[in-house]
Amino acid sequence: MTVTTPDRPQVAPESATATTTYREAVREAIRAAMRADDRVFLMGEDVGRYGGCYAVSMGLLEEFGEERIRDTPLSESAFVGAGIGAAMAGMRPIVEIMTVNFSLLALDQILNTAATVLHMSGGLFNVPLVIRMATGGGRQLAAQHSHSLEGWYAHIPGLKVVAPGTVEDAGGMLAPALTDPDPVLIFENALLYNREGPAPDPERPVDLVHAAVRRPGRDVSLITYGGSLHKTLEAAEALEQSGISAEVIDLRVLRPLDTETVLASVAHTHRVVLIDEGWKTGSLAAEVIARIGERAFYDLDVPPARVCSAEVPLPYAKHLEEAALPSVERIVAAARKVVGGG
Amino acid sequence: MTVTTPDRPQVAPESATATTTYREAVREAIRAAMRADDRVFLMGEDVGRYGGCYAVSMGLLEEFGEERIRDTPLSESAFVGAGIGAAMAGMRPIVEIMTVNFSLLALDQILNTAATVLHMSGGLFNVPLVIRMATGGGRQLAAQHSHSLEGWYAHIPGLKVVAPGTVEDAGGMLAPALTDPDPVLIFENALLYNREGPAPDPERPVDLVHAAVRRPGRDVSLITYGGSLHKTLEAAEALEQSGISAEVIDLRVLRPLDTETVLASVAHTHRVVLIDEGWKTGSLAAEVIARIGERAFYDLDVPPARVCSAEVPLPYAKHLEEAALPSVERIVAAARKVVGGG
Amino acid sequence: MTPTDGLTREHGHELLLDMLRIRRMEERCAELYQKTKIRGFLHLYIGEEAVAVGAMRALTPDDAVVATYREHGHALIRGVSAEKIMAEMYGKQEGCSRGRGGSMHLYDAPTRFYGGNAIVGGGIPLAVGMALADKMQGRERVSACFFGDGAAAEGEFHESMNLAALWHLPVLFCCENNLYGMGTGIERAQSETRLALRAASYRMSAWDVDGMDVLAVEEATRRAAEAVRSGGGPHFLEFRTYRFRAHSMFDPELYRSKEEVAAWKERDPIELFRQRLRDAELLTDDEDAGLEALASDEVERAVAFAEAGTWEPVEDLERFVLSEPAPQREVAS
Amino acid sequence: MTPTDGLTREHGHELLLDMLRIRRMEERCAELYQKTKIRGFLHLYIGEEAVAVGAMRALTPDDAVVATYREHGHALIRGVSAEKIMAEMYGKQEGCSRGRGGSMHLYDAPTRFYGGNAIVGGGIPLAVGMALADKMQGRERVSACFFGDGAAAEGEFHESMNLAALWHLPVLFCCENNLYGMGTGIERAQSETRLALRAASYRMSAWDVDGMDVLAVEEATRRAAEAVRSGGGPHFLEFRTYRFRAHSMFDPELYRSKEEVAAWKERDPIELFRQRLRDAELLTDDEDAGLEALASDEVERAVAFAEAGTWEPVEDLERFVLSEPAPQREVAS
Ligand SMILES: Cc1ncc(C[n+]2csc(CCOP(=O)(O)OP(=O)(O)O)c2C)c(N)n1
Ligand SMILES: Cc1ncc(C[n+]2csc(CCOP(=O)(O)OP(=O)(O)O)c2C)c(N)n1
Ligand SMILES: [Mg+2]
Ligand SMILES: [Mg+2]
Repeated sequence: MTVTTPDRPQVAPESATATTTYREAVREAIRAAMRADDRVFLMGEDVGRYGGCYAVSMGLLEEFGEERIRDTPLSESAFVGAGIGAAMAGMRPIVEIMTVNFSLLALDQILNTAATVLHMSGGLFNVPLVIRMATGGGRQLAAQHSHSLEGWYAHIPGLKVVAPGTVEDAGGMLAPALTDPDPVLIFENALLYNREGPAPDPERPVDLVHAAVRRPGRDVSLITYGGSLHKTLEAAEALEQSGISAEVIDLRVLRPLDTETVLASVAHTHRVVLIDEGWKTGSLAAEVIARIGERAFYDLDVPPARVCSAEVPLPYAKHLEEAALPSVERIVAAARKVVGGG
Repeated sequence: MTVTTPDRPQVAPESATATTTYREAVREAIRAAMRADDRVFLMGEDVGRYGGCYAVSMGLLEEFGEERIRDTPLSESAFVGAGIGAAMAGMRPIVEIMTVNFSLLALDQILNTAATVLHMSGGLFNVPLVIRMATGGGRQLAAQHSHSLEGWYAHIPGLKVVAPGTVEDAGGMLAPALTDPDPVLIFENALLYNREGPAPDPERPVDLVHAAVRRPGRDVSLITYGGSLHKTLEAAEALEQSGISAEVIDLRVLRPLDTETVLASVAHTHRVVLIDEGWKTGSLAAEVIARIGERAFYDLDVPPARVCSAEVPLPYAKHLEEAALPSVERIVAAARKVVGGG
Repeated sequence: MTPTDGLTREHGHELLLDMLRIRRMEERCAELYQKTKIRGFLHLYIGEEAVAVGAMRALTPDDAVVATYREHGHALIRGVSAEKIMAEMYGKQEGCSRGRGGSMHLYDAPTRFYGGNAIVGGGIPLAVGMALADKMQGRERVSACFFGDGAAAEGEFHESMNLAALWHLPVLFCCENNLYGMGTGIERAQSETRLALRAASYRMSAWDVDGMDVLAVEEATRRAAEAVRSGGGPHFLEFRTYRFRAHSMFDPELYRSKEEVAAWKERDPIELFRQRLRDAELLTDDEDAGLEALASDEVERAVAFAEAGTWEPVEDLERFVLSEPAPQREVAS
Repeated sequence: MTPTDGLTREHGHELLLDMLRIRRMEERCAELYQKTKIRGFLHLYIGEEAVAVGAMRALTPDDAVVATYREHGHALIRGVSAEKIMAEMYGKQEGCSRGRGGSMHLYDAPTRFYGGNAIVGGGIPLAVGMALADKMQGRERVSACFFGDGAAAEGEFHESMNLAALWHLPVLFCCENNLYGMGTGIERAQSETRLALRAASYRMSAWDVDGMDVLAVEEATRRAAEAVRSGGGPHFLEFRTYRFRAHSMFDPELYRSKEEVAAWKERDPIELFRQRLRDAELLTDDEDAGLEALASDEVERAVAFAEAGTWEPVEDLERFVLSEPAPQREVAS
């Protein structure tokens, strides 16, 4: 898998780095950051003795101790707020929230403080905070553990929002997030933790600016991020079989959006399907369509299409949950329809 | 001002009812509901002795007493959650949250419980709860009191979201919200409280289904809601002067969206400007554009345009705040540009 | 230990049977999880059965129960059938939540069982609101709310405690202090670990109870529930108990020692109570075997029912997001 | 009343002057609000001056201060100039927050003044985090957090208290109990109205202080701050005080009686202290007039500065949403 941006050649040489898992890549990135900078620490529920609810931080307590791998009580608002305060006082906290649904308990701190302090203080105080959380469905965890709200968070000025979809990005995005002077939210789709892929390559650092063209193509642009990236790539493979060349764009950075990469793709495919695990109404997919409408209206030959989650709190039953989420079949069908003339 | 929907004739006769203020209309609607049904009560911070932070409930304590006009401690999550519980146990609570920014403290209860219980219980328990809150900027209250998040709330399945823009709707939407079996969020733009207009007419009850064509027009559809409605109507007047006939659609119900009314308008104007006090990225305006793109692509002659709030936590200084919010001038300019060919 | 004097044979058998019903059902759930019949998160209550069994007996059918994601036992003893519970965990439409909720979201209208809340602390304000409804309507009902020691750190706990105490609402707070919130021991989560003492700081009657002693639980809950019902305001019970199994099915239990677990297992509420019934000559071998058989039969019937259950049609996916024209609404009474 | 024995003339004058500085500045703010020079919400601190004045003296320049929307006094005494404060309220770019914050969001980097938080309770976790940073970096600093009685009902208060006590963090909680949260009296908001007692339930040292007695405030804060600084863990001070004016400029004050307000005004912290200085022969008429003149002059200079201030160019609207290439970041020390 190659990362390309408008700034760089379309196809980068496949690097020979080892493969690892998404989980491991995040863990190594945390480890490296903590070794490099003693202001960095990890704080959240069960990140220490338990090893993290998704085992991301397993083993870090042993290396860094209780002060820096800091288990918190069940107090989402206070420990996120404490992360903000610690960041303002010179630390570089990584705050882990177990699951995106629980982050709603801390949304006051995230929106009303982290995202606004720099502005309210006229530029005096920035908040160099990183918040990581698991997101997404597909594990039959039902309506209080499964949502995909990263696109929704991307509405909030003052935040940066990223959704690593590959192992490389999972590992590579933490370092730039930690050096970013502003709050960065990293959404890790929980279904990806076991996924294997090339490990992050220090020679190819990622930025928090550019979308990535994951697969070049001519006939249709499939634009996606996070948990839907691999489904989309699979769909692109399937389309290839039937002679449709799909370009796959991984947005990666949900705020600020890299509109240029999107527009460049649409300019040569003239057809677009958005794939987004968020609920359809008010999805990030809608925003991308709006931007294409505003800025590339005449490039588009047929109506844009969206493959999003059904507008239901996710159900437990497997067949219902599957039906609610974007699937390879639905992506293929949408792309075919769009290529067939919309 | 007339309310029309696709189901009804385009121009309803101007009724002869008295005028009143938006604030008064909400108050009278609460009063009427409380007289009619002893399960209805009002609960929130300072709704009682203080009379409501925007004086909406002034005088109600005297009529209904402390049990039913219930002052709460500063505990947004618990009193919203208690509203949910009371609704599930047979009451018809109206919960007031002072300002939309504070509602983030209760978002866990709103999204993870109110919006999901019906689904998680397989249809067993519905939540007939009404939550009212003030929203919007323009009063120099700065970044923790001024946002316009109603369009953002419209992302959440399981909720109904309404934004009365007229005095009639302010008064008329409470009754259907209270008889609705599901949670309804009513967003009252705080700048509207002093606005005068025709009082709600019992002969013309409003529903929580239809958008309203507030002004018919031929050349461009101006689609808006809530706090931007009157600016948009003013802009339409100004456009009229220069020979541009603008149709003004008031979405009114932000979830579920009345897409048909929007599409019907676009089908005859072929041009569209969205006016939305929310931040632009991920705005409800984006969703409307996406729906038009998906379903009325060939109706649109030129790129759609958006007039939204600048993507900043709202600043205090008047000139900056004004520059951040949609204005009549910006709406007029956008409409002219669209009519001029985009 | 509460003395068994005055305990009738029948009562003793019922308590033992109820604890066995939970234990056997959950042991079976664990197996079914391995067989991937049950999926998602599964939180077992094994070790804590005395709490749900003792506490539920003090409630009347009119009362409301709000529980957590570790609520199989509460649902079962409250009167939700094992069949419906098991079918729910299978994701079948015959389940008590139609298969939409799963293990963490059991619901039941006739028994006023309001979940199944998987946001830690999220159910507590609901119980406050139900109690408020009762108070406003002049109904003498109790709203009982179960939650863990970990939940007591959440803001929603604090706000709810204050609200209930301030408004003198008929809420019974049942805190299941099993010493851990997931992998975090209470002494690493609470600055004051005596939760009853914390509760008392809201000017609420509060006391702690041996949660491994089903009779103690029953007696304490009865006392508290009666006080609540008769207008005594909210009460708080801290049940000291212990979870014998992992937090969920994915937990390697790195945070506690085998010795600690073994020591608590010595106080298995079922074994303790069984022994006391025997010591008091209230239980024979045959009776014991009979109770075990009843519990096992119920589980088998439940599994058979779940196996025979059907999948809700995919076309119905978008149902129950908003109410349907004639909603099944709980009747206010 | 704390005895004035041992109080030096200079110290006494400084305290009186500081209280006068707040009072006169805010009286002027109220006028300017009527003249629409100041807009938005304006919350006056009049009546509560002894708290900020006494408490700030116990802090060192290194310490951090987090306050609320009722923070003009805290900012001024902490060392933010009246000019910058006034310009901020005018919305001028010479204001301490460049005119972007207004009355509710005063900020200042050199004095470590972190707002200016207008979400009730929202600032409390920040102070906890700052204290955590200090503890982790081995710095002997105090993070002082001011908030009202109303805030104590918020979940964020509870979570923060627990966290600070559990982690033994150097936070000084300064609760300004003025008996009302907007129009809601404390007895209608808190089941336990003795907030120091509530705080103690987190196993945190806590005591209450006469917030109308500037010497008592200073002494208590000094004691508490020293304990915090020297590793004694978080401390909680409940300052009993009273707001003489309306909650904000829009408040008809229906919720309290004129008599109640009048009775409290008898305990005006400025008048009380002035009288005590006179009784102790530490203040002459001339000196008093001199202090008043100093306070008035400062206000006039501030108003002139604000009037002369300039508007930030509209083109800069979107600045300070994200940091600029070379951000003015607080240096960790
Ligand atoms: C708000 C929230 N935060 C975190 C979680 C993840 N989580 C599920 S159960 C649990 C432990 C809760 O501990 P406790 O309240 O003591 O209940 P127990 O599991 O011991 O019965 C955690 C952290 C959650 N479900 N909700
Ligand atoms: C979370 C939140 N809820 C409500 C408000 C509105 N509000 C502003 S000040 C205030 C009263 C706060 O009372 P208290 O904490 O006692 O402080 P005081 O104003 O008395 O100094 C309220 C309700 C708010 N700003 N934030
Ligand atoms: Mg526990
Ligand atoms: Mg107060």
